[in-house]
Amino acid sequence: MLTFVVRRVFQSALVLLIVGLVAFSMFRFVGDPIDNMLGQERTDADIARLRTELGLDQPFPVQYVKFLKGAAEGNFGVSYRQGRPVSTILVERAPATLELAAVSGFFAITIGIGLGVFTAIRRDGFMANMIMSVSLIGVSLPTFLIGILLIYLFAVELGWLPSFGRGDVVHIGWWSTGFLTASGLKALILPAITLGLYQMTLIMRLVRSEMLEVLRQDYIRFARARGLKERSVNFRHALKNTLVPVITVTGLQLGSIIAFAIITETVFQWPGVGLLFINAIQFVDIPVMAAYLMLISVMFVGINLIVDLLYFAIDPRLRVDQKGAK
Amino acid sequence: MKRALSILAVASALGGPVLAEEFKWAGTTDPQTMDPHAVNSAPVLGFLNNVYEGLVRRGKDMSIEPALATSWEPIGNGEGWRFILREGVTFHDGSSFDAEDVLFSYQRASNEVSDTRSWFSPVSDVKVVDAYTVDILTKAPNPIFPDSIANWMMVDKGWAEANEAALPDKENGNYATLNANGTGAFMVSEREPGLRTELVPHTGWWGEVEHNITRAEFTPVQNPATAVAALLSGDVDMINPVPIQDAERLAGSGDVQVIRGIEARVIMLGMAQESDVLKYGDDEGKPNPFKDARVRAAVSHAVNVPAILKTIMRGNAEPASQLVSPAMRGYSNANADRPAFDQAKAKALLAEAGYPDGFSFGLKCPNNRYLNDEAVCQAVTSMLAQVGMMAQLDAMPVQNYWPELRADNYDMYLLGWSPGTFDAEHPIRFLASTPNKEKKLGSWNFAGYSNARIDALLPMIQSEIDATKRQAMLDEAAQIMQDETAYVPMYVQPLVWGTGQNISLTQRPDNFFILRWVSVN
Amino acid sequence: MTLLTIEDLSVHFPTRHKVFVAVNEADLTVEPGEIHGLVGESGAGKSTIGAAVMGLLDRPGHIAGGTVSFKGEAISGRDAEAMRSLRGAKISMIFQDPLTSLNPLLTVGQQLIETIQFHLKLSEGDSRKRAVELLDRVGIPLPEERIDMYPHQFSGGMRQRVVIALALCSEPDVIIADEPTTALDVSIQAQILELIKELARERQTGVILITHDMGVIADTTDKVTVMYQGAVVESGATEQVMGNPQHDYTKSLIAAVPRPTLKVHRFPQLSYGGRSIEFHIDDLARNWQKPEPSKSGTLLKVENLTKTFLQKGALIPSRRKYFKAVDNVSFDIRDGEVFGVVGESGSGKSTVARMIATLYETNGGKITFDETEVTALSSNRDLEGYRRQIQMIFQDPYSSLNPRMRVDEIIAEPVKHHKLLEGAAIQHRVDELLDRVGLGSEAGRKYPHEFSGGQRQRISIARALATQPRFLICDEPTSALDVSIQAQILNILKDLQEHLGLTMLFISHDLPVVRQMCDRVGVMRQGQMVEVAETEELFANPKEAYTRELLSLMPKLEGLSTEGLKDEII
Amino acid sequence: MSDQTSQSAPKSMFARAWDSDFAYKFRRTPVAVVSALVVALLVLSAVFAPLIAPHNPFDPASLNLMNGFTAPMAANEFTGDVFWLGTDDQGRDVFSTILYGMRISLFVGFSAVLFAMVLGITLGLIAGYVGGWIETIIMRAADVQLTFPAILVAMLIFGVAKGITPIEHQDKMAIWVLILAIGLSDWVQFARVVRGATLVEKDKEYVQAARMIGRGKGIIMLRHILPNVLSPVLVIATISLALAIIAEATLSFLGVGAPPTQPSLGTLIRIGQGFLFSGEWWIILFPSITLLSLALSVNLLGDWLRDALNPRLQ
Repeated sequence: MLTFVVRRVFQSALVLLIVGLVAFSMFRFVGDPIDNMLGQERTDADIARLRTELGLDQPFPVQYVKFLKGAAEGNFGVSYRQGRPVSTILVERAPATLELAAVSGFFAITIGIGLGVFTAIRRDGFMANMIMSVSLIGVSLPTFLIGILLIYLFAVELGWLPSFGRGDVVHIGWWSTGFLTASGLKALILPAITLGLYQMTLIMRLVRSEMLEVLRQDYIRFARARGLKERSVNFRHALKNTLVPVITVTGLQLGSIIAFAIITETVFQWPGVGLLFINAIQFVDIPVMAAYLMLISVMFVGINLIVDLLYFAIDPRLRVDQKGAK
Repeated sequence: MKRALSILAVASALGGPVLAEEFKWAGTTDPQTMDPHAVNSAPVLGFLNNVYEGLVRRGKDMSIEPALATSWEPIGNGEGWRFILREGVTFHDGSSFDAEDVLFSYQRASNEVSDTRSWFSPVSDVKVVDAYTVDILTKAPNPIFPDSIANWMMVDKGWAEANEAALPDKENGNYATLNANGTGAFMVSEREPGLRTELVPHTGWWGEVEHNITRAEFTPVQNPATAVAALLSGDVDMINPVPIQDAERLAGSGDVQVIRGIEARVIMLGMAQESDVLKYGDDEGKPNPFKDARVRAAVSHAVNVPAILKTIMRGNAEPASQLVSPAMRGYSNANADRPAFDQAKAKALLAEAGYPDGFSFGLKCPNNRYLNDEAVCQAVTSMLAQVGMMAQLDAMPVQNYWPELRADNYDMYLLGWSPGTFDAEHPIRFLASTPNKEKKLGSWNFAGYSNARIDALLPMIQSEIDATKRQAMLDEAAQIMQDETAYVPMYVQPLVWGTGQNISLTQRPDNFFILRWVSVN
Repeated sequence: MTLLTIEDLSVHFPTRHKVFVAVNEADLTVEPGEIHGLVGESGAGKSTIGAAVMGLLDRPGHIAGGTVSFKGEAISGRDAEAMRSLRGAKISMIFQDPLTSLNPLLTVGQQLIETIQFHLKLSEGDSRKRAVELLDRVGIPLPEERIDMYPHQFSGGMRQRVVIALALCSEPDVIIADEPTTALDVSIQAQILELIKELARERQTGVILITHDMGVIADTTDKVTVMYQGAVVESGATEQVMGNPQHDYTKSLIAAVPRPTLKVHRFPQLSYGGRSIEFHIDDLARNWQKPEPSKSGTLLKVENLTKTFLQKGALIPSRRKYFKAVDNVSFDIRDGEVFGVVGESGSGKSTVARMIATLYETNGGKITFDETEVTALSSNRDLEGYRRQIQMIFQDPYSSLNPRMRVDEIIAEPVKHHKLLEGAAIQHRVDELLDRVGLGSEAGRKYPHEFSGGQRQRISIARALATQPRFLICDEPTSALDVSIQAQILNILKDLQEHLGLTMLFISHDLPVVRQMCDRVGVMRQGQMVEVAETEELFANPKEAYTRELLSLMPKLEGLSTEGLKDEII
Repeated sequence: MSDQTSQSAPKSMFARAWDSDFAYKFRRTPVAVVSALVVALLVLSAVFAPLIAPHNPFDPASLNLMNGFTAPMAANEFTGDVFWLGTDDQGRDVFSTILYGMRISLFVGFSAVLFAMVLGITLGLIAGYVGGWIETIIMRAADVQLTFPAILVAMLIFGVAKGITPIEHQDKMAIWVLILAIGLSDWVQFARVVRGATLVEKDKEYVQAARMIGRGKGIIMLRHILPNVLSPVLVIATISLALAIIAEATLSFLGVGAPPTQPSLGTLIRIGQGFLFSGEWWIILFPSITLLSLALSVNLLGDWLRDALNPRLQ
């Protein structure tokens, strides 16, 4: 198992390196940061001077190696836009995104699994079919439109929830949390739903189909044949087996929640890393973009690793070596 | 602290004496720095106008009025200007303001690494006469110099040096990037770059307080629909801008008021006049028709500006006939009419120029720079198509747009220009002069428009002190550009702000939001 | 007192076109301590009866008529809650496949304790004690350690014992065992059946043993009920029914069972229900181009054949673990003979066949075919000539035909690949082959799923004959088939050898079948060839201990009627 | 499965298809029938847009800006023209724009899915069948691909394409870049499913039979394995189509979608969301309803397919 973790980490590092290379090579095409950094009365000499200062005149591999060296030391450079170390900015922004992702992930997983189990057990029931059909609306409209509609309904028309932002936050060390204030919690509701809806639908449908698959396995029939209660059969026996394949997909979904947050954060002006990234694109803030992509990759790789380890925890077939009576 | 304030706010809502007036506003762009000399851009300078002050400032009508200088006068025969400084002014940190700070601010703002350097290109020297008198000497007589330094803000020498911010540092940032110490009516109490900036009144401010704000918070909101929703739901008290299409309905809704004005920015079409061939469209590689003034004139007749104003701008904008708006100094009243919308004439002109069947070309356009820029370009595309000029429209985000223009990748393009000096000379210098790197002329003249008479007029305009003679030259320049259709000015961009019903404020044409004119009722 | 009484039970599955009658007015009773066999071919409705009694019918199946009573009390038609109180508590069930009957994520103990607690309302500790006792009773060594293990840590036979322990948790009065030994090796099968017999006797439990295997019925059951197409055709004491069947179906079914003690020339065709087929292998012989017999008389020579599989991968070669599937195996196959290889699962017999078929690469040893050293040929082109002369018939008729290809395409594929014929001649060959194996040429325009298992196996044979090979590898060609279908296929294979002079390698785990089919037999165990001998010699005089053990486990089937066989006995 | 079933004479293709259990199940599921009808209606009206639409919104010369913002079924105050579903800010007939926009959306959707499918199936087949280090490389590449969430991939590709295409072709490339970007972010799931199915199929005896004949790897993969792994691919493809159409809309929101002169449904919604508060509800409502019906129907169809093609759920 240790070998496994080591190998995984090694592979992950490779993945990160490639991600970095790919990402970095692409930035050259996103736009030119110079125009955003100089006012309208700039001269060509100013442009040339700034280019040299930023190292943009150097060949791409040199820039990449420089970036990697810095990144290895946790130094992602200085934001072109804000003139501050990117790492500081990321640390400042990450809590907002992580809290949003956590809440919507929680929402997606709990409701998704709950509804998935429900629709699987009541496979042909009216309610189950309704839920299945209605849930598809969540994946049939673009996220940004859902967000805007929610704002329109709950913030503008009904006035129940704030239309944007994170509300009041409380700082605990470097971490800023919106969990501890009423306005912070209220502000979380709409973005979390917007962000989680899509993942919830996917998880729900996955749980349903896996559960249906499991429910027709022999060991479920055998459990029924032993007269065990439906609830025990459905939850103790079926659900746990359902979760094994669900975990992978859910892990991947959680990763994409953080990426999808870009859109939600833009619509709700949520002060997280996604919004930061969109702004960075707008202003061609290359160091921020690079660091963001690395951050996303690290999270993704981390989640993948956790998912793999979860497998070990949940599935004894992977845990034990060739011991026992074979 | 925030908690305490919100408790206060609750107390006031409960009917106690109105002590705390919180004001929240939203704009599209966060000021990227708090350093007044690092970046010469409207969001930064507009915001910092509330925190820092210059020797002079602009009033509600854009006129120059005394600020940190109480008076100024020309020295000799146009050798420079003498400024008498206001006494008893203190910075936010309590230190006092004097001539040394002016000299320091000059050195800081005119340094090579400062983005504001170009303002001081006419300046030859700055001399401290005494603690409250400063002489600014110019290389040539410069009648509009005081007008050109309204955004030159005073920084405390002691503070800057103590915090190792004697020079702005745009690339790596320094103390002044995040902190501010001005003399203005408000001080920055909290700053989270890109997220929110909180201001509180400067109790030791020298001026007469017109506002009743106890705390103000600025939040950048990019998505226009979100901003409108925030205004409607009362989450913010003011937004800038209101999407033009929403203005009318918001004004009619009763919950909010819409404040409309005309900005200094003129939106125009530029056409490649240097390139020998067309670069885009089906006629790519063929001779460039835009070199012919008749074709350019045909464009100006083919664009139905009234229709654009009526629909896309919803009656909020004014047509433009020249590169500056009527509110600017040096506006040419003699050339106030723009070419009429006349498709027949446009076709005739095209035929005359040898293009009876029109031609195909490429139109580049930003899609997030000016109000409804993309929609305007689309409308222009269809209007030109109706007279046979088939434009292939390529709209892109502004970060990709400028590099394209710099690389001359266009046949026609959309440009907005707001003269930083609020004077008609400014666009001539940047847009109409033959490009010249050494003299730093025509740096935004992507089109490559070139006219010897205009080039000759510019230095004369710059140094002419007599207002009438100067205006005559400006009129001549405007006339030439209109005759040759150097650009096709279309309209002056509108200013549309939205506020809650309980807010009163003053809107200035430069789109600067001046907090000290705001009151919450 | 009769434990379970089934009267006039009908189970219907409404489908699109008609109502499928899975069980038609069946009767059955089970007494305490009695093992009641329920036998029939696939689709006879025997498993459906078990599911109906348990209330586990798959939708849309339902009990359409009749009653099921437990100790005189009707239990069919009760609501789900009432059924559950009986299920598990009074009636238990054992499923066919021990690999899938246990929840892989719970320990054996957790599953046992849960069931015991639920039914017997014991405390956690008592339940555990009882679980250990049960494991001990079903013959699991070291039950106290084993109880905390997961199902995957048990072997197949052990798992089936755990399944039985689980079925016993509630001390049921009736156990329904649905093909409990079908997935197991012969040696283990015997142990499990013995266990079931013991338990029935000891606890006076009534057992319904559902099986297709006549051997199991004859050796284990007290009473037997024979089913055909949903209906009970005959019922009575086992000896009575097996030794003196009254119904035609029972007679022909028993006649089709290969006997370990008798060798037959051909199996009698199952005459009941118009299911006999006409095939004419002899007609094929007319156009068959018989090759020159090999000079030495030996067609295929296998010398020191070895195959290892990677069991556990690792970066460092020395830490990798390998498993020797075939270990230094040698044998010859003479021209025109049928050579059998027998062994239990995992003995390596199929691996040998696949190496000869060039499906696996060898890790050592030589295969020589008619003087050509096959193992020395490396490129596909060099192998073409060899491949044209060998063909294979696979075990599973459902997976051995590509479901997305038309039958004529399937049969024509080897002909086209080897460019043996062109144009209309290909279609002609295909039509002829289909005709000869009794399917008719129009079968070529259909897809495999439109055929039954036996028909598919005949399609496989047609494909194997398409290139007019000299050598045929049959890998358990009948083990997935019902006994009557098996008889058909074995008859065809016998014809192939007789009329076309084909040489065959016949892989099987079923000794009676091997005895019917093979001229010589090799016995394999754990990758090694234990013994090679003439078939009759081997059965009469086994030399090795392992061979003797295998033979002793073989059901003797002595009580079975030989009525329909008499003409064919050699 | 008795012998009798095989005795019936072969029927015509259509009759067999109509008579198949699959078609029967379909006819018996109202949701599936309605969804299929909606999809068919929308696809047909998109394909025949030039014949159905009253205007050609992609022809700039035909537009009259003064027709802008005309409400549905109301006469324009300047021109007196009436439009069924009103007009947008450019004076384009919303109904026509939706039809033409749907063409683009469907084209992008179908092409992107096709691209993802071809790429995913090819790599999945090779990974599953050939195995070894080739498989390792492909599946690692899939991991890296997954690390980049779809919208990021699309945004980056958009940037790169802008950078590397010759300037004179840039205006035409947006659609192709969308296809490439969406396709590239979507191939992994095809590859994973196909690889999984291939691993199962390659051990089946019919594949061994083909190998015994001496069939080459390519033929076995294409002729034998591919047809047998297509069912799950079909399900994924259907759902991917809906996803691709939505993804196109999302990218459009981020400013990297179809150009506004040739708007897709997504671009229309992006443009329309600017008029949400201004009272011109029809500019966003009708394209949104169209997109919703399209995506919802395709999803419902995919859902039904998933259950119908899963032999174990019958």
